[in-house]
Amino acid sequence: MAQQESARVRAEEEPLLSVENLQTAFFTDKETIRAVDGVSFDIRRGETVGIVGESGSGKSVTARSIMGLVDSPGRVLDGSSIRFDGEELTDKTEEQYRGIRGGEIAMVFQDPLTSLNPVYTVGNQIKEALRLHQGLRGAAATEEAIELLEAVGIPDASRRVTEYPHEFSGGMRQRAVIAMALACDPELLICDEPTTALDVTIQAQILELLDELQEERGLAIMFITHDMGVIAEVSDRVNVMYAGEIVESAPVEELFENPRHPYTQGLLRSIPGNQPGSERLETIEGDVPTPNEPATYCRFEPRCPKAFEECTRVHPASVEVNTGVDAEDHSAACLLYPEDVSQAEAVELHEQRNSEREVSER
Amino acid sequence: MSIDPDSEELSLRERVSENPGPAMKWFAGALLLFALEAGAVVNFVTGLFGPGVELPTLLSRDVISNLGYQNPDTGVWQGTFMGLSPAYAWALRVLLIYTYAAVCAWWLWRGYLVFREHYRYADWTPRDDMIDRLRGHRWGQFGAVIVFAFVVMALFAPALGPTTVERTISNPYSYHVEFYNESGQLDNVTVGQANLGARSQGTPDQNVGPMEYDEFGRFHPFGTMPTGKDMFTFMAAGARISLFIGLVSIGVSGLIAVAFALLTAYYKGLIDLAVVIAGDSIMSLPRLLFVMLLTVVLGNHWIGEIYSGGFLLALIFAATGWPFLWRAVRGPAMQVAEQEWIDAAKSFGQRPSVTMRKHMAPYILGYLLVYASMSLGGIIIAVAHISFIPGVMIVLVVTAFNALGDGIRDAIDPQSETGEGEGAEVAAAGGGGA
Amino acid sequence: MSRWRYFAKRVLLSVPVLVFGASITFVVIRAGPLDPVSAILGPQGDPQAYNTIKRQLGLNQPLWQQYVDYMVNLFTLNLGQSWVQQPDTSVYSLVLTYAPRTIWLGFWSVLIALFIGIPLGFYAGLNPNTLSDYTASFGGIVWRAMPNFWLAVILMSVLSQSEKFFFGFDWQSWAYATNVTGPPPLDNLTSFDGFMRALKKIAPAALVLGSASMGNEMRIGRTAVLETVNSNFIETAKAKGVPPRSLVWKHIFRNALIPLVPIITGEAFILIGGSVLVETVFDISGIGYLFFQAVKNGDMPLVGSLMFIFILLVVLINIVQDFLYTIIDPRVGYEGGA
Amino acid sequence: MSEQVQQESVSVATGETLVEVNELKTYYDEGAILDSNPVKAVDGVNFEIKRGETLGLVGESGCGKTTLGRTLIQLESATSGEVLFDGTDVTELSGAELKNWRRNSQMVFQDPESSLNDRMTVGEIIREPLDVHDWNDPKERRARVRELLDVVGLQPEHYYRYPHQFSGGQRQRIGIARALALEPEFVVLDEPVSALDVSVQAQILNLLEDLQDEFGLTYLFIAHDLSVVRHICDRVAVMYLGNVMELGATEEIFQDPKNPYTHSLLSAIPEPDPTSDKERITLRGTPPSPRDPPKGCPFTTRCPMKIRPEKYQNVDPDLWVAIEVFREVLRERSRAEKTLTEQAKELLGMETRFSDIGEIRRELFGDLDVPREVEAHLDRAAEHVKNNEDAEARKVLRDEFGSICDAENPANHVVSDSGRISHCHRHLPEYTEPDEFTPYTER
Repeated sequence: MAQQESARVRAEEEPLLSVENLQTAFFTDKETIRAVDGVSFDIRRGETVGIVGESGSGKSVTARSIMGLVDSPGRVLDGSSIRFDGEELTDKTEEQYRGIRGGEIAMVFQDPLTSLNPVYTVGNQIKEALRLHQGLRGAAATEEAIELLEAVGIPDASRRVTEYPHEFSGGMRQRAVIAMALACDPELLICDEPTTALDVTIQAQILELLDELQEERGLAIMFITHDMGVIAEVSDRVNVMYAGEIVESAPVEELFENPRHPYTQGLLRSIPGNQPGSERLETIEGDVPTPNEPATYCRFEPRCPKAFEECTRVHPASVEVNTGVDAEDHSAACLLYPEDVSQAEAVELHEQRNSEREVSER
Repeated sequence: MSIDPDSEELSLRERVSENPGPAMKWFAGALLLFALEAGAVVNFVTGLFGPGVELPTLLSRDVISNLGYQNPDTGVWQGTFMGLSPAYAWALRVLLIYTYAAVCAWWLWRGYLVFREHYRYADWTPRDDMIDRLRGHRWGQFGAVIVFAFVVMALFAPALGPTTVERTISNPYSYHVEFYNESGQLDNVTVGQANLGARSQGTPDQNVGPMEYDEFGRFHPFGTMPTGKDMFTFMAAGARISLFIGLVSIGVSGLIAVAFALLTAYYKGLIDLAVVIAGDSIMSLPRLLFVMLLTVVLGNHWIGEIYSGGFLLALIFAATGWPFLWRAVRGPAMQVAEQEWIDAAKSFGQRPSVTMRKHMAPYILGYLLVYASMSLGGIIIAVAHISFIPGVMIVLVVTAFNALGDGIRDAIDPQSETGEGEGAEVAAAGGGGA
Repeated sequence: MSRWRYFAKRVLLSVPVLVFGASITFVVIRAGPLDPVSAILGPQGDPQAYNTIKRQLGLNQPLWQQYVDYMVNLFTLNLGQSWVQQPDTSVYSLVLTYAPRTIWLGFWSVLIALFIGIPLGFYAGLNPNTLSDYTASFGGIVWRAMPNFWLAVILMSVLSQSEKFFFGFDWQSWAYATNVTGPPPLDNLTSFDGFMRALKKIAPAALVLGSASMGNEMRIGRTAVLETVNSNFIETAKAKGVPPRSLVWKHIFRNALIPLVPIITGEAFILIGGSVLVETVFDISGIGYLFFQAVKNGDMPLVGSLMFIFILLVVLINIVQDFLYTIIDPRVGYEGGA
Repeated sequence: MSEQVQQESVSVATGETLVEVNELKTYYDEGAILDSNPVKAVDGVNFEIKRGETLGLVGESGCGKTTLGRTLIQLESATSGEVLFDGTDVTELSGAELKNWRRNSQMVFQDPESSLNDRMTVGEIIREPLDVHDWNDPKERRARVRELLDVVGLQPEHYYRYPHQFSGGQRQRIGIARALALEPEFVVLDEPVSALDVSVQAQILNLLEDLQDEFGLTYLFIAHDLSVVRHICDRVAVMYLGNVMELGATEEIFQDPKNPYTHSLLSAIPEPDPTSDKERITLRGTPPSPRDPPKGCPFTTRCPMKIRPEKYQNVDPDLWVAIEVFREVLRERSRAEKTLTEQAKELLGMETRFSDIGEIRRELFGDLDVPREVEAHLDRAAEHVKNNEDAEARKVLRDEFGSICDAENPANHVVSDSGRISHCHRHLPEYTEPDEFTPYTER
């Protein structure tokens, strides 16, 4: 994960996945929950992009929107754009989408116990993916499935391939799910909290495995987690989500060294053991709100220690924050920025950006 | 109810005495409503142990009588309430009874609202949400309305029928009917004879259909049976018996089921195994055949005398039915027993009996209500095999009990059946004609 | 614990159930006021003959000894002879005469329930909140609410005058001439004609008997499908691009079948009890009818033995149920040793 | 809430022992009808907790830490051993004595969703322990509940609210208030923050520290999140498979772990610092089943520093790993469920997927240069496997490649001046100390 190198590559290459103003809302009788509200980010080949946030911040819905797996009453709203390898995914029919799912974008879910069908053997489920996207059947498929299991570090694979998911331990199960995701040699792997349900030593195994696989196969990985430690370890670039929006985005070292958004700052400071010398933990008072109306204000304002009057009135747009070398790569959605102008000017800039965005959406 | 945070918690009685107004108003209304029917209650209670004590009751058949005869020349009815025709007199009585029942139900609801507004500290409880969900549940409401109508029919059976069971079914030859015969004379025959003349054979010349009079000037809202007895009276009496049997048997078996469910979920291990074996053994007896066997075997026992064997039947159903209910609530009971709040109660030394009653039972009772409602339908069917009620009504009532059960389940546990709710609601509203 | 050890445990558990069930039956028929001697003698038997017969039947022995004899006989499958119903006929031969009709009836009613109820339920579950779902769900509820005997009477009267209701279609003469009522001809099942004839004869009764189970299976099937559709592994399958058809047939179907197993087998023993009414209405002298008569006549050994056979059947069905579980659901008996 | 909280330290232990645990064992499923192989959740544990201190109990899921916590407050009954509370063995208590003792020790549960009965008001929930022990009169109880609400940072008007109306963090506060109602001396905190988001977690941890200072509480803090433990605990016990592997002062352990397991566990925690380049030991495989723990040291199947027999000291590390994996595979196979047909085939001496040993040998040893001596033993083991004699195969391998780690459960060695103990054979004088030993995988 050499950061300098990846930064250079970023500048040159077209992104593999480009998400632009993604909005996904759930329509219930009582309210409309804007689970993902105007999210934009890119993922380049061979890169790991982390998405971090607390529960309810919209991380998983973002992943499902990219996979085209948002079920009723949820819907990806018009004006959202997801471009994968130059193709627009939001226009695809269900059938066209199916060729991409599993074939070019694969996904690993949080809970390895429930994400495998309990009544079929692990081998059967891997072979299903092989048949769907590579047309492999019979002995050839079995052979390939065994090789995949070996590739994800499951010993005695030729026996394991005939076993049922419940006969696997948690870590092994997650390896099997990863093997299934890799079956069709995808270009992008979306990992939705793949290690949250696992113990640390097993988590370490899985992270190591993903790292190896990425290197071997040149995978792009979108890694969703709420654990700052994990994100620091795996990602090249980090997007911080809060209440359906990306509030800060930066290369990983830059973000941890120099967090600019008050939420990111609070998040990092509230990790126990991260502030040597201070006995009491810093906290963010209050709870994460449910985004159920269009944002005309800053959603973090009620919990923000740096909030000022305009925060309740102006929705912050994502702006570059000036921090030396990687300046062009670090952005945050906060009225405090840009720092080099006065606060009033900064607020004005945000207002202007919002109205521009509204115009372009029309 | 707004409260001063420092005020002390009072018992309900103290809260009422502190602010007696609303409670007293409600209570006065309740007393008034009860007074209207006090005579019937006394009659029923005493009737369980012998001939019932007769007290004047407002909504009784004596006050609004539909028995009389029509003068063929003038067309005037004699003997009926205010000279109305028997059909209207009967309809008036039915209307009054149902109005009365509806008012009572509404008054109870009012009582709950009064309590909520004036005497409850919490401004929100989980129960409020349940009630809200039930109020938005069309399918459940359809069930509730039919069940309500059925229960009222059973409760007021003697007053609702155009005639009485005693007159037309039990002792038809001890009672007389007066009517003007073909020659225009006032004639007098026994009810039994009249019944013979009012038989429904399904042929146009020998049939008394719904909403028709027979030739003795008697009105039959649902027509007569092939024996000539009044169908409606018969049905209302059947409703009463089957509801009685159903409630008693479900009550008893529900009690057994809950007790066992709590014990087995709390203690697990050997007790659970023992109850499983006992329950499986009873379930392995073919139920209907076993009920028949028991009915025959115990038929002459003194217990068979109570409520003309109805009580016995109820007990038999309870004895053979509890394992089914127990099976149904065992799962939820086991689930509740796994909750950490049970451990918390153990950890500060709460007695097992209190833990079961306070922390487990409320969760099971909801489910019990659901299954009880549904199996009540089953018992009504089973009793109908053995005694009597016509088919269409059973289908309607059983469907309604199921609908009510669905409604309660969705109310207590909105996640229980994914995607149910709306679907069935619309279907029922359309198909059920509610 | 392996699946098969779990299965063995279940089988073992059925032994006390059998013992306990038989004991309850004994208590009910022997300790109650049932009096077979009077039934044999008729109302005017003299006390002398009464006592003789009582001794002959072994009814003067202490109750515990009667109990031991009874249990030993049952468990050695020595089912004895009828006393009253058809004196001196062995229970075996009575069962052999009456049971096949009931089995034929039960078999078809289970099939009807299975092949109509489950597909309908699955269909409704896969298309939730559509018009067809509402129709099927509501139909299922109402269908389940219909009392068997009432349905039987209606069906019987409709079919016996079918030409009036179905524009001249006459059920009784259609394909094979049959009456609506009466026992099915089971003596010639191996030939196609004989088979069809027996099938047509039993069809109305089987339809009635299967009705309640059909409604149940439909509703449970619908719920099971809905629950499976919402589980994580379905999402995983979608994420790997599984098309809807194999999603349904491979991933949903088998999982949704698991909660249906106890329902299906559960229906089977409701049929055992329910058959007596249908048998009465359609005049099929089956085993339910035999039991009913035996109870009325106080025929102790026949009642006891029939009851034991029923219990045995139910226990067997339970074992079959556990066997099916063990087959369909690989997780059975597994407690996560790792 | 409590302004007078002293900032000087987490808490100061008095040096007086409050809880002492001796050779404690808690097994499940004993005497089950067909299964006499119990889960050895806690398998011989010794430690003591000083008055006023926070002892952390860490370990991966299934290591027995929660069972241990529950046994300490008598929610589970111990199979053997003793739990001395102020000198009284509480495993022997029953009836009124037990109930009376329960006032002294309370528990805060993991899941704020499930630990509060949601049909009761917050007031009733917190009051229940007071009611059970007939604490003063009802009026004072209500006042006490309001006071407790205040102590844990909630409002008095929350008394008549229901748990539904609160967020996860607030619910956990209610659970803490309930635990404190009877003024216990000892509180078992069973993963109190693991279900909470980071920002809320910090609030609860601060609260717990404040309460300890205010009321002089003694905590047993159970957690799997090591950074939380490092923050809040004075001493830490690291558990693995029912055993305490290492026990000592928190900072000592975190800075300089002595036990190989602690070492691996700590190195596995991802640090929220992308620039850190700490070396990581990734453990192989998963912990064995607590129904069937290994015969020697509990950690032997995964230990990266396992002692080798003298003659194999210098074997190629990859080959050694392959041998260990091979043993693990055989071990795993003996646990796997065999179908009826497979059992039948075995009886008839036919091939099954279990007897296919060639594949796995190719997989493991295919690319390696296997010395003839090793090869010979592998051949012998493979022969046994082919004949469906798994136990023999395992014995052959254990005899040849095993060491003291496979044979004996290690003693608890005192490894520092502060009295830290570690459960590892490497502390014996004849072996290299774990912290001086470079794991085979790192060579």
